[in-house]
Order: sequence, then C-alpha cells, then structure tokens
Amino acid sequence: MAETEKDPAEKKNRFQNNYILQAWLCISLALIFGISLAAVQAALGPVIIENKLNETKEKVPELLLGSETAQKMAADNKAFKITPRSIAVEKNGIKKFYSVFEARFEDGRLGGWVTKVDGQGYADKIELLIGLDPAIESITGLFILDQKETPGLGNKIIETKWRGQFAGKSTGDHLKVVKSGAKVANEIDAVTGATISSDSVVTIINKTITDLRQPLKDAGRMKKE
Amino acid sequence: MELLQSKDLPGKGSFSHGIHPPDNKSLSRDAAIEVVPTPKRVVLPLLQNIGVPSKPTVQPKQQVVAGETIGVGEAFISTNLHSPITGVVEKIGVCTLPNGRHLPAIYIKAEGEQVSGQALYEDVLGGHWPKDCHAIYYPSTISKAIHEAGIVGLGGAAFPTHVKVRPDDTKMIDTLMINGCECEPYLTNDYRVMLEAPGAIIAGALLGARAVSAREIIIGVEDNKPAAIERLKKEAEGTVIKIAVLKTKYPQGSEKQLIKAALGLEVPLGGLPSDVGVAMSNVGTMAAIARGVIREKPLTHRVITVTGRGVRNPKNLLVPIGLSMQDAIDYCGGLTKDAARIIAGGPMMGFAFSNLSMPVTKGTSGITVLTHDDVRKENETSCVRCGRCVDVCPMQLVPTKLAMASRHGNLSLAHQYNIMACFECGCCTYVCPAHIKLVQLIRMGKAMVVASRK
Amino acid sequence: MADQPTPLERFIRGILPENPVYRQLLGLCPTLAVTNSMKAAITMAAAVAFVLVCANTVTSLIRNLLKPHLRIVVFTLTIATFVTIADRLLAAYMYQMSKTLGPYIPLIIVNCLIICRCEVCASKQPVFTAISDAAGQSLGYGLALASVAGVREILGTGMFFGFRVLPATWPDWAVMVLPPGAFITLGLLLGAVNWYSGRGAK
Amino acid sequence: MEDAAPAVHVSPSPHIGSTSNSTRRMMIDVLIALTPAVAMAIYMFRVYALIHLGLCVATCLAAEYLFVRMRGKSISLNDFSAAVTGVILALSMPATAPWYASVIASAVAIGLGKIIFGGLGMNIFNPAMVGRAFVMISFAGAMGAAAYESGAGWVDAISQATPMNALKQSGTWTPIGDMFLGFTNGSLGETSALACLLGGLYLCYRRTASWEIPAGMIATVLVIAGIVDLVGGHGGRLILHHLFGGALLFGAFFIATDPVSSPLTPRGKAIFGIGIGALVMLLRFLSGYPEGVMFAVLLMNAVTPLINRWTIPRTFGEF
Repeated sequence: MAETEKDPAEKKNRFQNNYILQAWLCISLALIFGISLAAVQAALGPVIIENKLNETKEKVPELLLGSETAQKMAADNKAFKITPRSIAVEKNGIKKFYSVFEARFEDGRLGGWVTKVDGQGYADKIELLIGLDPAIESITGLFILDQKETPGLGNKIIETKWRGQFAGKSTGDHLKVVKSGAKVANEIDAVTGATISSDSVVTIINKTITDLRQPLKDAGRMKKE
Repeated sequence: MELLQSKDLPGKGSFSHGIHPPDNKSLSRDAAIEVVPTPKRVVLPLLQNIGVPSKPTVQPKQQVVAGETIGVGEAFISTNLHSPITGVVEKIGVCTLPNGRHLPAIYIKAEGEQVSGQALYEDVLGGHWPKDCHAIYYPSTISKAIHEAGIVGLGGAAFPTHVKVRPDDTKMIDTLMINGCECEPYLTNDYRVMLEAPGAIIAGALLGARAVSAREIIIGVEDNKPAAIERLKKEAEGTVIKIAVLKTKYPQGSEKQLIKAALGLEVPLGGLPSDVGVAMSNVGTMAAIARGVIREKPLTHRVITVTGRGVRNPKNLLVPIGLSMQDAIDYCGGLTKDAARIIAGGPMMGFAFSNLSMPVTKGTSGITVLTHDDVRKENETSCVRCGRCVDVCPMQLVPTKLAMASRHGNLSLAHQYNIMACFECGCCTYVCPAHIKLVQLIRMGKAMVVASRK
Repeated sequence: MADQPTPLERFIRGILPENPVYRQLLGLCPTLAVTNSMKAAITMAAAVAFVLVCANTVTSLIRNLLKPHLRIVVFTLTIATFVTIADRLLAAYMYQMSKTLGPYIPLIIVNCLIICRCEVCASKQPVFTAISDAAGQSLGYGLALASVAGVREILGTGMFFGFRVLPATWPDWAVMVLPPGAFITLGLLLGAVNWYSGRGAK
Repeated sequence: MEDAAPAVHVSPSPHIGSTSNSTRRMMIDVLIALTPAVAMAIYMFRVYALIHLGLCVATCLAAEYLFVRMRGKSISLNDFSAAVTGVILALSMPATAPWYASVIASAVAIGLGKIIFGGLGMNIFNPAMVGRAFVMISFAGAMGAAAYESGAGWVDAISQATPMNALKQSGTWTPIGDMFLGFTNGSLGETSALACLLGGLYLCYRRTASWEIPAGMIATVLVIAGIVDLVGGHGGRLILHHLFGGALLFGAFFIATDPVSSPLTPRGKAIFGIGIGALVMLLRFLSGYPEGVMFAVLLMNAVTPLINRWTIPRTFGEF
C-alpha cells in the first residue's frame, strides 16, 4: 500500500478517532456556559453575600436590646455599626473559630456582641445566635437560626416565650435545665416533654460562654484603648 | 413404664419434636385376631411392593392351590406372588389401588376345599416357634427362603424384605432394629401380633439377624403397649433380643426416628438405615419370615385392623391378601351412616379411597373409617407464622417455608430447605392452626423436584 | 414514528397521562424531600420548570450536532449550568427559600426527569415541540409536588401556603411534615391515581 | 354400595387434625390472656381506659372490614385478629391521649400495618405498634412521655409521673411493690407487672406465645440492668425497676410474641427476644425516651426475615 494515498474514508476515520476534535461541541458549550455562569455570579454574588450578612445583622438589635428598644431604634432610623469578626479559641491544642459580630452604636460606643454557634440537638444540628452585653456579664438574647427538632415538641425552642427566659441571665454561672418552675437565677424551664432539645441549647450556650468570655473581654478592652 | 429398660441401649427412648394425636386404639385393641372366612374371590395385583411388578406364571382357567406361586419377581427389587386360596384363575385384569395406581391383577375364584378358621390361624401365627433353629440355616438360605416366600415389609411401605436381609459386603450391619411402635393412631394389628404370636416374632427376628449377620437385635415398642412389651420380654428371655421401651409419640415408628430413639444414631440426610449399620423391619414381617423360613409357607395372609367410628364392630382380622375391602368391612358389620372417609392404613399416612372393591395388599396394615366428626373440614386461612409446624417436624424442617416454596414452584428455595428430607408424616398439617395443607403441598413440591431432576 | 404527537398533545400528556411523578415515577427525591410546605414545593417546581425548559430548548437547538456517545455529557453540562443559574437566582432574590430548599436545588442536576426529557424528546424534536413538552412535564411535576405538599401541609400544620385553613384546635400531625409522612402521602396518592386510572381503563 | 351408603370423600393424608387449635382460637387465647391487664387498666384509669378500649377495638374492626372490602377479599373479622390488635393498641395508649389519636392509630395499624401487606400473616411489622408509632410521631406532644402526666385528670394515677420517666428525669424511685401490682401511671395496660405475668404465662402455657421470646427478652434485660445495677450500686432496685417498669412485661408477652412478625424457629425466637431486650435497654439508658419497647419491637420486626434465614434448623441427619 502506498502511504501517500489517502482515501476520504480513512481521513474521516482519523477525524473520528481524535478525541479532542470529537468533543468540539462539549468544549465550546463548556466555554459558553462557563462565561455565562461567571456573568451570573458577577451580577448576583454581592447580593447573595449581602443576604447572608443581613440575615444575622437584622437580628442584632433585637438580640442586644430586646424587641421594644430595637423597634424604637429602628423607628428613630438609627442602626448599629456591625463588624463581623472571627475569634480563635485554643482548647486542648485544637483551635476553634467563633464567628462574632461586634455591634457599636453610631457614636462608637460598644453595644454588645452577637455570636453565631451551633451544636448537636436532639434530631440534628441546632444553630443559634447568642447576644451578650458589652461586658460579657449577661446574656441579652437568644435566637434559633436553624433546627430540625421534633415538630410540636422539640421545635418549641424557637418560640419567643421559651427563648425569652435567657435574656438577662448571668454569664457567671452555668445555666441549668429544670423540668418546670425555675426558681434559682441560673435555671431554665425545659420545653414540656422536650428536655433533650432544651438541654442541647443550654449546653451550647454554656460552652460558648466558657470559651468566649475571656477572649471577648480582651477584644472589647483592646478596642477601648 | 420406664423408657428404654435395657440400660445398654444408647438412645434416649425418644426423638425430638413429633406430635401426640389421640390414638383411638381402644376401639380395636382388645379384639383378638379373627380369621375371615375364605372369600369367593381374591384379586392379587402384580405389584404390591415398592419396585418392579411380578410376572404372572398362571393362565386364565388354570387351577391353583393355596400357597402356589402365581407370579415371580424377576427383577432385583421385585417379589414373588402366591395364591392365598385354592381355586381357579378367572382372568388377568386390571385393578386400582388406594394410592391411585392402576395395575394388572390376577383374579382368583375360590373353588374346592379351603384351609380356614382355626387351622389357618394356627398355620400363620399359632403353634410352636423354635427359638434355636436359626443356627442351622446359612444366611443365604434364609435370604433365599424369604425371597421365595414373597415377603415384603408389612408396616406399610412394602419394601421387599429379601433385599434388606441379603448379606451385603459393602455395608456392615450390626443391629437388626425391629419396629413394633405402631405409632399410627387407630391401628392395632402389630399390637395383636405381638400379643398373640410373640414366638413367631422372636423366631423371625433371630432368623433375620442371622441373614444380615447382625449381632444385636432390638425390638422397639411404644410404652402405651405394656402387655405386648411383657409378652415379648418373656418370649425373648435367653436370647440376645432386647426390647426398647419408647415414648408414645407420632411418628415414633418412622425408621429414622426409631433408630434415633433406640440407638441414638442419626441416619444421614438422604441415607438409609444401613448407613449407620442398622437393618430395619416391622414385627409383622418378622412373623412372616419365621413362617416362610421354618414352615416354608409363603406370604399369603396378613393381619389387618378394621377400625374407626365409621365401622360398626372394629376388629383385628387375619385376611387372605387379595380380599376386597368390602368383604373386610362387611365382616366387621359394615359402615355406619356417618362414615365420611375410608382409609387404607392409618389416618396420618394412609390413602383415602372410595371404591370398596379394591383388594387388601401385602402393605395394607388396616382400614380406618372416619366419621364426619373425626375429619377436619375447616377452611384454610392465612399462615400466621406461629412456627408450630417447625416445633413438630420430626425431620426438623421448616414446613411452612417448604409449602410456600411448593405453592410458588420455587424449587431452589425448596431445595435450600431440604424438601426431599420430608417423609410426609403429616405432623405439620395436623397441628397447623391455619389448617393449611402443608404436607400435601410439600408432597407436590417433592414431585416437582423429582420431575425436574429427570 | 408515523403519528408523532403534536406539541399540544405533548403538553397535555405531561399533566396526567405521562405525569412525571405519578406515571413515570421520576424525580421522586425532591417529591419526598421538599413537600412539607406548599411554598417550598411550588418554588421547587418552578426551579425545575426553569431548568427543564431551558435545557430542553438548548438541547433541541443543538440536536443535530450531538454525537450519540457524547450526548449525556452535553445534557449534563447544559442542565448543570441552568441549575447553577437557578440556584444563584434563588439565593439572591429568595434567600430564605433557598435556605429551606438547601441542597435540593443543586440536586436538580441529577433529577432524572430532566435528563429523561432531553433524551426522549428534546434531542429528537424541533424547538417548539421540545418547549411544549418541557412545559407540560413541568406543569405535571408542579401539580404532583403541590398535591403531595398540600396534603402534608394541611394535615401536618393545619395551614395552606402558610395560612391557617383548619381550626386552631387541629392537632397537627407532625408525622406528615416529617419524612415518613412524605412516603405515606406519596404512596397513598400514587395508589389513588393508579386505582383511578385503572378504573378508567376497565 | 348398600342402602345406608354414606357420603365418602377422598383427600390426601393426613386425615385428622388437631382440634384444639386454630388461628381464631389463638386470637381468643390472646384476648383471654389480656383480661387481667384490661381489668387492671379499667380499675386504674376508669373511664379513660374504657374510651380507648372502645375506640380502638371499634375502629380496628371497622378498618379491617373497610380495607378488606376494598381489596375485594372475603371478610376476615371472625378470626379476631383485628380485635386483638385493637385491645393491644388501646392498652399501649396513655390514658390522657386524645380520642382521635386512638382512632387514627387503629386505622393506621390495620391499614398501613396489616392490610397493605396483604392482611393477616403477611405484615412485616406488628400492626398495633405501627399504629402506636404513627400517632407517637404525629402527636408527639399529646403522646410523648410528658403526656402521661396530666394534673387535669380526675383519676389519681395520671397525676404522677410514669415510673420510667420519674427515674430518668428526676431520679425519683417508684416503690417496686406499686410497680409490680400496677398502682402507677403509664400506658393503660402496662402498669401492672402482675397482670401481664398472669396473662403471659397463660399464653405460654397454651403455646399461643412462644416462651423463647419473653424468656430471651427478660433474661437480656435482667443481665444488662443487672450489670448497670452492680456498677451503680443500686442493690437490685434498678433490675426490678426495669423489669416491672414501663411496657417491658406487657411487650414481652403480648407485643413481641405476635407470631406473624416474629421469627419461625425456636432459635430465631430466642435471638429475636434477646435483640428486643438489648434494644430496650439501649433506648432506656441512652436515648431521649424513658421507654423503648415499641421501637425495639419494630426494629427487631424489621430483621425477622434475616433471622429466619440465619436460623434454618439443621435438618435431621444433616451434618
């Protein structure tokens, strides 16, 4: 066979055996789609990040000041200046990062701290926002961001009535869950029939406060100086 | 009565599982064996045993005398056939047996002088049976005599006895196990033979043991037959024969269960008693061996029980083989009005039939007639998986699974659960609270497995 | 291929005779996962509809360029792109809903309904037919999701679209908004639809 | 044949059957065995018990009738299995459970627990427990541990905590004597260990219940509770508490022994019982629930087919 002879069939064959050439459609589509996705991301990215921040920020005034004062503040068209920070806590050689929001009044005075934490609940992870006063002496509020507790039972932890118990509790003592009729200052009433869900929330709070009390105090002082 | 009185027997006197159906043996237990008068005609099917049919050696219109050979078994698993009466061959026709098989049969009409009544009884069961004569026979002589006499297992399966008792070089037999359990409810024929002719059984047992070169002879009897046990013990004194007293339980008389109960041995799955060095036969067969060898008389008569509440006067009868069921029942006063089912054999494993012209064969141990009250007629309901069938299965199978596999034709599942190990004792169907016909379904499944192997 | 269904027929078929959930048993994962409230179900259905219509359109446009052994890659590429767009849009404009739906929006990529329509219809039919097919299937899918979600939301919370429709004394059947409720509801509805169509067939 | 020709039928052997047992008789046995527990429930919880018993049995029968009709099968009410499911379900309800919980539980028990699988004998799970679990998850607030204590009721028993809950939540011990006799709070039929024992022993005697299951279950609970007792130094109190408390005995004798959803073979039954016992203790000690019999039974029901496969008995002569 003369090698110089190239019949059209063989030529076609060679084309078909070339993977890159075969995939021209895939490649060009990938390019087009990639560019359009980049455009979408460029257009929507900031909005999404804003959404994420707002979700937490919106809650901050209420968590720190209680709903009445927060509403009044909103009515007066005043807002906190919120700075997201990450605080590293080293315990037993493991470094853990807490996401903390520092809230300052418009005059620069420290309004308090809000920290976003999660932990194991009865059914799944529970995600909380905990509000702390500037001196980290008491809890100013609690908000449940995400939970999958038993509907009708454990998920009553999201109710304002139950969450309200936490406002004003001292950070000095560990909180304790009792079945009902909390008398002592550091006691929290359990949600009826859902002791575990209640316990879980309190455990997360206790752990967070233990971890964060000192670092936050330091952080607050540093800013002042 | 204490189980297993011979201390040196290794078995526990019982097997695991099994059932306790009401035995109803009191209906005929105390009726002494009566001899049925010579019938006008006997019908002798050419196949009365497991195996190959015999070949007729007579022609129609030919004269025959009682005990004359009328058929020969040429094949290995086949037997000779003899006329029980004196008369003329009418024809070689066809007859149907309770198990549903249509077979060629020799019809003989009674003519001339007959041996009957007490004389016949004395000839078959009575008289003196020497206990020391076995030593004078060679094993092969005994085996040959048994073959000549056309003896088959009289317990029901009708396996040719000469095949069992022939000396075998490949399998050493050290024990002859004789089955006197009679675990089927209602039947009392073996009991009566044990009671009335223990001598014949002992003599036959010694001969049988000689034929297979067995050193040990054990007769297993259930403990609900104390009188028979006493008679056998007395008769066996001075011989090597031991009487094993076993727990009354169905199916104690099944060969594998009996070997387990008396000897503590387990016959391997799919194996035979000879695999554990045991030859097994029934007490009635022993009496027939004794008659065949010592008196050189063929197997022409046997003892059957005609019983059940559907029969007016339940009796134990000495009948010529070939007697019609009708004649046997008529001799016992006929059927009552509420008779609902006529069974060849006992109610657990026997075959129901409706045509009373069928003959009594060598394997017929009795005729049981049940009334409407005895027969279960509830409709089948769903299996609730209570596991009672598992609790009673003497083969330790899972009957409900087997039945389900059979019903759905799932042969691999049936095989996984060892369907072929089932010997159709019927315990599972007996206890099933949902009235599922378990053993009937399993029987069907076994047939499918056999068909699929071909 | 003599009597190809008209585009209108294709549209109608998607609603019940070839309903993706009830007749084809496609896309069951979101049907079970996001149907505990009407809002979530409708949003999900809308997202699927968006992806399905877009993917069908694109596939139909390039159907003559497809090579048989590479078509699945192209389908996946197309679907993934539109799913990502849908996901971003939701995150930007319906942030709470996007959180509720969680991973189920990205999981539309592996929703067999879409790849099935691309394969069965869009890769062989002109654009208009493909779009009407996608629309019909989307509508059928939406109806199926809504039916499951409706039952679950009403029984489980006494509400419909977040509005209370049953008296406040209604004991919420929590199990209905939990995963087992999804299986039970879908099972019973499937049974009912099959029973109904089976009766029609007789 | 002769003049008095009787009607003779032919059928394959065996020709006789045990007259003393039938599925219906088994169900009646269960009802008889439940009498002490029912009596105790009525004595302790008065009208509450009557309401639940009435509702559950009536709904179960109605549901069975309806669903069996829908499947076009012959009516199977006369085997009493629906009534048994109803009574067991009622006895596993808390006294203060709302009426609709009983009705829904019964309908679910028969519909989803039994008929959907093909009716009696086909169900994988214990129907009564399916119904109970359904309402337990549905109305967690009205059916959960806390639901047992209601100050509003006029029956003394329901004003106190159930023994299991009291110990788990606040470490309060209920007198063992009260728990044995049944003067405590709890599900309607489970309070009295004595009543359950009486009925249970009758069932085992009748062989309607296989003794292997309760024996395995109780033995396992005794062993595990015994170890915890020894480690914790409770001096035997914990063992008795776990034995007589909660639905252990009721479950061991009446729920776990449901033949349909338990294994076939004796060995399988023992494994089943041991499994339930271990799961009960696991749930009681480590889960959020004070009690675990229901979930333990349902979990073991799920492995019953597997146990059946594991425990194919050795056929006679098989080596």
